[in-house]
Amino acid sequence: MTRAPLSLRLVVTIGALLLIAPILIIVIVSFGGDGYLKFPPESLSLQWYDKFFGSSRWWSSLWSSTVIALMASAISTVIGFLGAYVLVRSQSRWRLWLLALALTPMIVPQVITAIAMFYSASQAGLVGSLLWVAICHSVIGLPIVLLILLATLQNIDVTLERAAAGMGYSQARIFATVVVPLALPGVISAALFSFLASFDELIIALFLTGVRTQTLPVRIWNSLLLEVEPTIAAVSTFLVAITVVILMAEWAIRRVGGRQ
Amino acid sequence: MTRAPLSLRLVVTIGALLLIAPILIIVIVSFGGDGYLKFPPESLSLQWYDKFFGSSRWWSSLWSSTVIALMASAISTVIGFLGAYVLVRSQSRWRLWLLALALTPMIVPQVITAIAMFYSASQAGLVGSLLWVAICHSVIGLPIVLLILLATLQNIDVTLERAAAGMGYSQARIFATVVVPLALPGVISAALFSFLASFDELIIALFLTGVRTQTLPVRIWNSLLLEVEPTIAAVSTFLVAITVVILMAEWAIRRVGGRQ
Amino acid sequence: MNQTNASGRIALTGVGKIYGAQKVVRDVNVTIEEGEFFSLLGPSGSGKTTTLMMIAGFAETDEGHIRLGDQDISAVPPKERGFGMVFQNYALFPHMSVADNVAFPLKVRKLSAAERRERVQWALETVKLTDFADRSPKQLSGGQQQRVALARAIVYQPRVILMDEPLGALDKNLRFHMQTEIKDIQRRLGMTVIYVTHDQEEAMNMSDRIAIMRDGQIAQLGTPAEVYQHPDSAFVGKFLGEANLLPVTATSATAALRDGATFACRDAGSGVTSEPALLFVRPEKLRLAATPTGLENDVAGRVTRVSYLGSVIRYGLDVLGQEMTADAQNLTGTPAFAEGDSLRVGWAAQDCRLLAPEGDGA
Amino acid sequence: MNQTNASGRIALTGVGKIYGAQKVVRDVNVTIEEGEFFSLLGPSGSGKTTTLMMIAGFAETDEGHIRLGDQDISAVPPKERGFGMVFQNYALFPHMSVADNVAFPLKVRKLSAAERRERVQWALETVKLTDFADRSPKQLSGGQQQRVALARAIVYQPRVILMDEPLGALDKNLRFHMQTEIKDIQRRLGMTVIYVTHDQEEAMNMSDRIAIMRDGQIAQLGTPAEVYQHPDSAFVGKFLGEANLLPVTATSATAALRDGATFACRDAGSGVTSEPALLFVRPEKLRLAATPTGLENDVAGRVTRVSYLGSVIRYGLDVLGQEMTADAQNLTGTPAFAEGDSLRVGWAAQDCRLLAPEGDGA
Repeated sequence: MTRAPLSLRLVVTIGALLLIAPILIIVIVSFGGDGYLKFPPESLSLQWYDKFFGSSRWWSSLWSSTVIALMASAISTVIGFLGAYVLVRSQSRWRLWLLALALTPMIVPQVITAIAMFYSASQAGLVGSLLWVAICHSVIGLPIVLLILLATLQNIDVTLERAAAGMGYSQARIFATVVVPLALPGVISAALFSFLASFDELIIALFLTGVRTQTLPVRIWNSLLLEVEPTIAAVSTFLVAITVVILMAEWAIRRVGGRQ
Repeated sequence: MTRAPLSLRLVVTIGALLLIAPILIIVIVSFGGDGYLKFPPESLSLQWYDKFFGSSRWWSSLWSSTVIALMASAISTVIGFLGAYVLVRSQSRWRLWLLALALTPMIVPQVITAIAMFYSASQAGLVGSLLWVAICHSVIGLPIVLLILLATLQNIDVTLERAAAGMGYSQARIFATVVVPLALPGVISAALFSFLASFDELIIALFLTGVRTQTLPVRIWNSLLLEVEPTIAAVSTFLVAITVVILMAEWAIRRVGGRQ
Repeated sequence: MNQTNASGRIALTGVGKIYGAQKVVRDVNVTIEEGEFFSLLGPSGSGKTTTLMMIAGFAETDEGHIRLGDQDISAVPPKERGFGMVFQNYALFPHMSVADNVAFPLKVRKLSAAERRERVQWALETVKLTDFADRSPKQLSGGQQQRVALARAIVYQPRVILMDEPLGALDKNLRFHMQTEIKDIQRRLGMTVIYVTHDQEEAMNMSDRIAIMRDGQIAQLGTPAEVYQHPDSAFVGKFLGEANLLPVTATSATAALRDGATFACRDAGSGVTSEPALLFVRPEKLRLAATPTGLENDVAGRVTRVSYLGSVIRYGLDVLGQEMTADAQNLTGTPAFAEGDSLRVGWAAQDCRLLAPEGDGA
Repeated sequence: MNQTNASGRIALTGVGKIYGAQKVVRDVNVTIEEGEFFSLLGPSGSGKTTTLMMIAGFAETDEGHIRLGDQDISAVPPKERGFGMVFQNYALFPHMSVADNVAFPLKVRKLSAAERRERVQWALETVKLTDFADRSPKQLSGGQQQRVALARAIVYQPRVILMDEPLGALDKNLRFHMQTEIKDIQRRLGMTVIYVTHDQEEAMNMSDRIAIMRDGQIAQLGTPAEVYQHPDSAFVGKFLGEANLLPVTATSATAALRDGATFACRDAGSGVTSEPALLFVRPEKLRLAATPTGLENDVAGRVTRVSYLGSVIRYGLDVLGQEMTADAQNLTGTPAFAEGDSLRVGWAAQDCRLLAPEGDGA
């Protein structure tokens, strides 16, 4: 009973491998030595990475992506932390509505969110502003931040705060000495995930970034329309690598935090 | 201590309202009586909905979206159920790797997944096939299906299965009489969420659908590039409405299931 | 060392708590004297924890007043009440060492570093945990964690310590040991302790007085011996331990009959006169013998069951068609009776009381 | 009605279980007779549940053999062993009514619909739940749910029922009542019951024999009175209840001395001779008196603490510089002694034993 049948386990393993096969193909193709996208490649080289790292256009996109993602992550983590704290400690009925509201960006189709944000931005002349892209991305990141921090704060026993209050601590000091230190691993996770959510986002960035502020996913997209060359495979692999590194960092921090 | 300070609660409420403001604007604009996108509208009418429902192009997109989403939902729910069962009941260490693998579509940037899928599809001549879009969408839906069903199956006490085995039931009969009936609310949730994930998906559909198989989000996108007319607001509102209806159905089923 | 509060006397007058349309605590009146060990005992939902939370200030006092000495503290926030508090789940800060946990309450108080160290040292000595000062709370056993919580509660020497089922998470053997320790510390420091528990043995072992709560009200208030031996109601009688409650017809406050047998009991002061009543007597007060026992109450019975419980042999009896229970200490030569034996069951008049039948309130 | 299995005798020979590098159960040898109520008692991690899971077939038997009657069932899957099983969390199917839960095991057996109905009716009558047949398990109290689980286990009349802490989730008062009911049903149906618990009182109350487990091995095996009154080791003595373990110097298997006082005890058969040893005696066997008690063992002592526990008054004593505990029944006129009183402490030779000091294994 404690073991699933072998046949089932085999099916699941093969299924899981098929899932990542397309991604693996892109990664392999990016190391190809041929002049065009070819799988399997006939020779291996780093030529497309050279092209990627040698191009100032790609570098400026990487820069835009990073700046936007850092701002978006900071905004959604701070707002998400306060929101999650209120939601966890509040007893009233409206907390569920508030939560539903905050999760809407996860639920509404992204095209529509993008159109809505573009429409609002064009009315206010904000198209092309890095800060505005970051704000919109922070909305996209908010649901995941909220979910992570809700789970984190729910695990912080309210009696710890009561104990501190009973000993003479003010609400602000309790926040600084008890709540924030205990929530730290969750806060870091939330910051990393919201960074990724922004860093990898395409549709909203496509609508909102100007020519000079194109993010990496946007430039990949635009390149695809113009020239189907293996540099895109190299950039894609780079993007996947960054994602994997950040996720592994998150996992490592969580493990260390869990051990403490 | 049990209540968050008023100031905090106010900030959070205002923030949440701002979050959905853009969506509300689109919904309001879609009912406008003017000849172009205008907020606030000077008069109200259903003219753009008339245009939407009167157009065979929009209808055929709705049809494509629905067919693809139904297939994708079926595929990911069945595979996700088996996978979640194996993951929940298995004790071994590779289950974590398997889970990480199955969650990759949630983690890898969607542009890149889309490129990878498009590349694989074009090699095999599958571009434009509804079934292939559905399969790719089922990959996108799998992580959410897995997460829902893992939670569901984790709540089904293994001693229930042991009890049945002790009474002389075979594994297959235990599955049919105990596991599936108890997991039903979760299965329905998973099916609805994976339906939505496919129904609302843009990027992969953009790459993989042919002219005749355009889904609703793809047609919204293409229309945006050609003509900026308020019909898009009406279609967007329709898409949001469907999403809300499905989520409310899911919520209702969960409540009934919880009461049983 | 100087004390935080001037007084350790707490008075509750007409205290009540309302959640929605429901009064979860009603009209609680009690004065807890300085240096008293006072327990609130009751089943879950009886309002004992809510009452403690109102005293602590974590729940608002919706009705009545709570006074500390001469000061009305009903509206004073928790951080200004200056009470020590020990929680069931210990509420230790997992990101601090044992010593930092104990020093935590001192950090908001104006003390020199030397005095702070000295106090932490004293508190850890008091709970016998000096060697564990640098450990993380997670490395300690449940009993040790509870001692850290106790040290943290006494370190700033509050006159009053509130304890919310502090031993609820410990296992049986350790529990008795910790009860003894807490009681010893309380006596030595002369603190007022208000203690919430649902464990009747724990309450009786530690307390000077016990308030037994039911449905948000105090059902009975008294010393352990008073409430155990002389309950005012069938509820209190049953809640504090095994109880025989024999349905009888009372002919006065001290006399009753059933099936021709007559019984004499101590006056319960419960006003029972010539009504259907319950004759209350504890199982360990029953004397079993082959021949008449010579006690004021003596009836024929039959053994229906003999249960070997270790330190006690419990006899199930059929007395006048009713089930009764008698507990005999497991001495050499017990069990003296076997299933099916006919015997005499006797008890002294001062060990039984007539109580109102259940459902008649109280 | 016909029985499922031919025999209800279960024999374990050399049974062991290995997890990774650790033997969690080692060399368990015991034969449980048909119709016996047999308990596996021990602290958590002692291997009692693992042993039960091997008997049930949910865990593989890594070493040794398990036999049902003459048949080796070590490798037989659970569904073919035909045992009834009752779990701590009841394991009722929440999507079925009470009657459907009870009928569930019958659906894989070839029975007519009428016979099936009759059996369900019989099982529900046996546990006194006939009126609840159409309810959902969730609508029932914990005790009622446990009765449904019991009905479901007996409905196909297995010769053997395995129970894994079935009363662990119930509160104290209900527990004794359910023990009595389960014991009655077991006797009436003549079933073999193998019962896992960590509650010593529960095991003693219900069992014909008890195996006390420690670190994956059987520490002692015997009737409740044997293991409670004559433990082979300090571990068993302490696990089964309050125990006095006075460090003494043994001069033979039945004689010892400490500080000039001599003690006479029953032979423990534990091979203790002239070594440091522990004198074991239960608190309720101590007789306290102002004058010498006249028992084989009689020493001077002083009362250090009087604890009022309700049915029992527990005295903390200082005897020859050691702490001892004496339990007296709370009879009229107790407590007879107060803190600080000097008195004589006596006990009969047959109530004490000399045991090996702890740490010497077993």
